[in-house]
Amino acid sequence: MTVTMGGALNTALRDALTADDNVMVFGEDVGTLGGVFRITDGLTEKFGEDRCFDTPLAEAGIVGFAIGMCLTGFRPVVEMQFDAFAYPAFEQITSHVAKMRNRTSGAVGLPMVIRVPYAGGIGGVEHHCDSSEGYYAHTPGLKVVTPSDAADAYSLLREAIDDPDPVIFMEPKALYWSKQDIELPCKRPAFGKAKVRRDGDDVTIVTYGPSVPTALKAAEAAAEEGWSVEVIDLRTIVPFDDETVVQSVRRTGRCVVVAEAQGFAGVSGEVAARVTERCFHSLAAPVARVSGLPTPYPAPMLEQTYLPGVERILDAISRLQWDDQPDLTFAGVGARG
Amino acid sequence: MTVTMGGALNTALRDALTADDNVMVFGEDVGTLGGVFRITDGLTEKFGEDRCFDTPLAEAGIVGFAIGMCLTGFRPVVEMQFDAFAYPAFEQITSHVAKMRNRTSGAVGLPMVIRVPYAGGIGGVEHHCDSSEGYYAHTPGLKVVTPSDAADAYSLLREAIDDPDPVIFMEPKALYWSKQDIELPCKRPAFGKAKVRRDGDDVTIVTYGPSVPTALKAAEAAAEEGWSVEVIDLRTIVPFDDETVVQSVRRTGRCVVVAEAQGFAGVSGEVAARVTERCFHSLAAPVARVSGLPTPYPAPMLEQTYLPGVERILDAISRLQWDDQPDLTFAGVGARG
Amino acid sequence: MTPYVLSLGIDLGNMPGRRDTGVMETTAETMTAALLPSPNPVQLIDPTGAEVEQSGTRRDYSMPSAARLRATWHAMVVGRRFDVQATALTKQGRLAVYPSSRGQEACQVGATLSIGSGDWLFPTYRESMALVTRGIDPIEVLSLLRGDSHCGYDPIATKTAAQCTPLSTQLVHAAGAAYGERRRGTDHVALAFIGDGATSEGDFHEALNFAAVFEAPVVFFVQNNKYAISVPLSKQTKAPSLAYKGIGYGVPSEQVDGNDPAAVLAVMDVALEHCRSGKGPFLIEAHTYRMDAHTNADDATRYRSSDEVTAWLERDPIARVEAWLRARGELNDDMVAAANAEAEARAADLRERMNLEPAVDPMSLFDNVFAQRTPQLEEARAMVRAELDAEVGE
Amino acid sequence: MTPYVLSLGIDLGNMPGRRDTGVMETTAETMTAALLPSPNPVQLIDPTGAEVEQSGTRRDYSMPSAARLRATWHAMVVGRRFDVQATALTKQGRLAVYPSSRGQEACQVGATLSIGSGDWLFPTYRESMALVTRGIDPIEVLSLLRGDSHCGYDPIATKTAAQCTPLSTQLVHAAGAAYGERRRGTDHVALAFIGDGATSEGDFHEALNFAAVFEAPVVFFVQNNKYAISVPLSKQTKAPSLAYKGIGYGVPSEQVDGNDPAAVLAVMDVALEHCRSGKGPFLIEAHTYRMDAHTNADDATRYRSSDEVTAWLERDPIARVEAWLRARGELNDDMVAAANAEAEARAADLRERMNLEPAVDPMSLFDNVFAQRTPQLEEARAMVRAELDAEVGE
Ligand SMILES: Cc1ncc(C[n+]2csc(CCOP(=O)(O)OP(=O)(O)O)c2C)c(N)n1
Ligand SMILES: Cc1ncc(C[n+]2csc(CCOP(=O)(O)OP(=O)(O)O)c2C)c(N)n1
Ligand SMILES: [Mg+2]
Ligand SMILES: [Mg+2]
Repeated sequence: MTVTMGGALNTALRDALTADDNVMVFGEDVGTLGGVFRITDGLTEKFGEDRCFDTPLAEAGIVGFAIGMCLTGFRPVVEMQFDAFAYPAFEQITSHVAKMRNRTSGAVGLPMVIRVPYAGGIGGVEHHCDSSEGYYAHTPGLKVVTPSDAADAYSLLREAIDDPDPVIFMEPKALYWSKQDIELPCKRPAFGKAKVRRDGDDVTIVTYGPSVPTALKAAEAAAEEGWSVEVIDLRTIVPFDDETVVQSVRRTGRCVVVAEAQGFAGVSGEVAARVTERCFHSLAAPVARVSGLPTPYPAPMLEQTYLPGVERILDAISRLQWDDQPDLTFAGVGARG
Repeated sequence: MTVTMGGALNTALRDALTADDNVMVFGEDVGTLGGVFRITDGLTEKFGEDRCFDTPLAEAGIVGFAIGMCLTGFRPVVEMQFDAFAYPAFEQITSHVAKMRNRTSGAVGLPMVIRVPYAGGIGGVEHHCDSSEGYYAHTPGLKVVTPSDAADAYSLLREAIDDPDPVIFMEPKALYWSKQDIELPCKRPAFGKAKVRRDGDDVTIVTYGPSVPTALKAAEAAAEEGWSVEVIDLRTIVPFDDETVVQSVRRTGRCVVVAEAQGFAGVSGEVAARVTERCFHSLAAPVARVSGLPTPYPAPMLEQTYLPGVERILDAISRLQWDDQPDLTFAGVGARG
Repeated sequence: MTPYVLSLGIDLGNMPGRRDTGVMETTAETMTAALLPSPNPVQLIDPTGAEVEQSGTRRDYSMPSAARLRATWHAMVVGRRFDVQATALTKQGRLAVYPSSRGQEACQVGATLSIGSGDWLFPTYRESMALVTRGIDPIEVLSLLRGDSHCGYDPIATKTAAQCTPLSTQLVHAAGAAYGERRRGTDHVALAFIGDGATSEGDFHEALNFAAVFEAPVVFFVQNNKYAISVPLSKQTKAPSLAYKGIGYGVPSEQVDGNDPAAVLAVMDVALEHCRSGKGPFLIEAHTYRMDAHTNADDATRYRSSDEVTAWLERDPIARVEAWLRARGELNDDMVAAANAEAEARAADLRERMNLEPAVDPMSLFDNVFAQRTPQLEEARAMVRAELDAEVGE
Repeated sequence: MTPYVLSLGIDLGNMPGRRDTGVMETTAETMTAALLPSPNPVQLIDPTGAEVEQSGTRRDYSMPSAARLRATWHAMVVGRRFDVQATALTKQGRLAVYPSSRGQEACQVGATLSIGSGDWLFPTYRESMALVTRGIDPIEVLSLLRGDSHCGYDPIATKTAAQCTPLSTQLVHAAGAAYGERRRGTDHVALAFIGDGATSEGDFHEALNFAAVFEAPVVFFVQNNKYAISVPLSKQTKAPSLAYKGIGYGVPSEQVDGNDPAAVLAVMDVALEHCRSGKGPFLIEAHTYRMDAHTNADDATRYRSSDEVTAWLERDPIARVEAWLRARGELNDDMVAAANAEAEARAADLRERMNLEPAVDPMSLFDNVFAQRTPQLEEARAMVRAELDAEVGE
């Protein structure tokens, strides 16, 4: 069956609503309209206004309300309409969602999911294209999950809804329409397990979410130039799968981290740092980073320059000191930002 | 003259209010009370309610109001009462403060300063001890500054107020009462210049803000064990001084990053990644990180276990493969989180 | 200020003859009269073009002059044509997206024409028509939606903030700018637009409170067009009407028929007079309707009936002023034809200019992050420069 | 629901005989009567202990029974003694910090005693006395402020949320929990406390709106103690009084003398009846006064006069009920002595138990971040384990 990522997410919500009466879906425009990306399409029709409903337009309200509902045993799945429109809920997320189990010594768990369509590549206007995963990944107490294909989208969302802890579920909006041939329901590896999307021997690309297809394309192109590139899709940023990443890099000896978010003090820096800590003596060159530029996300007509593309990844691979170059200088490759 | 960091900040505000009529100080309790940490003590008395005033209790309001005032030529210096209480202003900060110059193609600059007392070590209850610098450092368009002594506090705050761009001014609250013998006004190196706080040959500690005194103590202790440790205080996280850091690490060949914030996907990971990118072939061991634990900031009675202390730093130094150890394993040192 | 704030004061002594609750007591009448909106929306011209006799409003509103109404009518004709043209441009792929304000002309044009060039305007993504009315080049207005830049005009030179997408955040900026003007000693005000849905955001609350506390001269203008994308007002609030939110901040408020240009002008006049005389902000709720979908990308048939839309056609803001003006001999066929021709010419000009590809320089990415580029920006810039040079070389 | 929400409806046709503004028109009287607070704070017993004749309130409030008032008085005596003891414990270094609620006994005790054990309570940092009144062990109540854990009691078992520091955030949780109860089909309500200053936060706005829209049975109880740390109410808002914020959400509201326990009980009864009968939330503003500084760490002389504080001594909530009860023969010296003795005994018990060092296990740091530790947590845990073992080894 050919399924889009958006369709898989919709099916996951359907199946979760069917499986557990305590699951509730709400947010802005998720009811009658079915969400601006149609991820909740038809849910109100099928399950009624009680199970999938529109809320007033207030993100802190949505998240805080979900917290309260958890106290009475519900499992809310809320939608933030776009990445930057989750920021009004930042205090509720960092000070309560992330901390509730900890601050109540385990008495209050929050089995809730916050779905965030994120990142760019769809020609959206400002504030509609932020890669905000770094903020959440940096906050202890949040699980941060991001699928890159329909099967993972389904499986990870079901797992997120079943998880006893809050999950920030980051949906790469550029991949909503990406297709895959799968049967649903399906079950993929659990949280904390990365996936090797392509095998290779010379370089390991570590990536996630919206950058996975780009990385795979780059690997394809690199093959033509004689480099055998392994591509690892993290799937969950928190918890992080050190094992899969380290095993690969120790073997290949070279690593490029690819992420659309700006590089400074975010997930790509973390990956580079972790890999180096654990694979130092296996590395033939420093881990390179290919990330978004250290600027606000630009207007649509400039996004192709902004986004880490195949060329930029190939360029990073080519600089991995294949013939013993000296240290990179300031003007060289590496994390910008 | 013996000056505390808090006193130096107060003097900086006084001098800035005197130097430029467009400077305005406002926030919660900064007027009559002089701020809960007394950083604005006496300002209303001296400059009048027009120049330093209390606002309603609403952080998004404070930051957004400051943005509006910039449009009419003012230079607001606002106080967020504690780190976690800046989160309600997160949308205003990320979507407007950081982006305004960019989104208006340079037409609207925001010469404002957001002062944030941050980090722990003072026995504060929950939500009063967050290390939130990573969120801001990850956001393009914000300068992120954090002094570690009174002289820098004065000089950097004056520079922040004069800067044409928004500055997140992170004040390590545990150091408010730290003393220094200096004359004010004073001028220290500009934004983007780190300071070598202690010279050394064997290892470079890169640190900032609240962790600087701890790092210096660790360096002292390490000297007794025969390690000569250089300590670099970043002073400004954005812009970042690659040059000073790289010069030191290329010479010492070993590096420990010390920061109180939790390690995952934050500033300490960035420093480790940058250093490695630029000093790879000079490094005898992977860059080690000593950071806060991957947990919410704990209750006061547990904070000594949480905070990166002298012992933990010494331990990290001792593991820097002084006699050719193999790769660190998962259970070993490195960023926790 | 007005007497109602007295009830906040802390009473230190016992006044003889009244209860002691620690609160200065006052009467409900004083407060409600000063702050609550009229029980029903102010209307001066009804949908048929007939003048409405005034009764029961909390303040006096008077019919604007025929000349002013004609000018407003003219700008609405031009504005609507612009709006329809912009929607058409999305179909031709010349605009990434367009949020139409067709049906809201009385608000967009009426409110905007009421303020002066020294006053500030704080628009949302829906205020393209207001910006055109303000005299900003339509091509600059559409920059954001075409995708060549985040904002095509200079907000300082035009005293018009960049169109704002994060809902209700601009209201707080308006409060700050208006307070700044007050501190500069001018009598300039800020006109801040917001939609019905966005009143649910916390920033709406904080903006009204800050403006009230700092007596900032802001007119908060809520265009209640009944929907926030697909969400109808009945799911947004249980308030009697949105104008009832003002009293909670001590802000006088009014509700107005947002499809009646005369009423919009009249209420704006009262609001501006209030603001300019140093009495702080004013809240207006204009009842109107979004005739088109949320944007061209939206499918409104999913959540509302065409009957509902059709009913609002009869409350057209242009038609009713036109009828009123014609009935008084203030408008004739020639004038209508001339206005239509002008609107058409402007639309044609816009169409033509929008057909040219805008010049966007990738290297501009690195400008205006800060006033001066940091070393990190220089580094990234050098990389992109090299990439572009390599492309050219290929 | 009540008729005032009708004005929100979109009128699809023209009703004969009335103006067409696209809005269902209604009368001001209906709305204001249903939603606005009484013009003056409800008071049943005045500071001297005399009964107050009722007039002009928007709803009927009746004097609670003597037995109930005596129980309330008793809990207030115990509560105040607890509060004074807690302040003393800060001086002995046994508590890191303590925000006293001395002077606010009628609110803390009166509101808390009004709800049942099936109802939810959402306290802030200032509600220690309310939590003790609710029956939570004082030592568990003080955990947060002693510094051994973020919350000493089990919020699920006690149906009492953890004391909340980020201001006004707890109100939204209360709305969600109350809605959850409604969905479960119970008639349990949520009582959510908040201070005057915190009403300025955006979350206050969002909470009231969500509760109203989802008809969540929440009593929002504002303790207007006149200060937010040092900031007086006059700098916080220009509203006639905070209770006037309710109408903007369609939430019926009341203001009450927060130092009159009888009035607090009476208004709570009306609010609870409203909530339990499925009509949605209710907003109460209680005018009271914080007799002590913000916390022991605060210096209140910097921002208020001792005259002001002294004046409020005369409005003591305990004294006035005591006078009322004594005048009616419902209280005598023996009963007062017994209550004082009990309060004293409880304080002594608390003092004693607080002198023991609490056991805090550093290894607990890694528990309860998630239900199960991640590999990253295990790694950090192993490090700390090794450190602790090394210390022991030394
Ligand atoms: C903070 C925030 N949340 C969500 C959105 C997404 N969004 C854009 S427009 C809109 C509806 C706004 O409705 P309303 O305020 O009534 O204005 P209208 O579009 O009707 O003019 C939404 C939800 C946003 N832009 N900002
Ligand atoms: C979001 C947030 N901002 C700031 C603070 C710091 N703070 C703690 S208590 C307080 C004053 C609160 O005043 P009020 O709401 O009147 O309650 P009261 O303390 O008088 O009971 C402030 C500003 C906070 N806790 N949370
Ligand atoms: Mg709308
Ligand atoms: Mg207070």
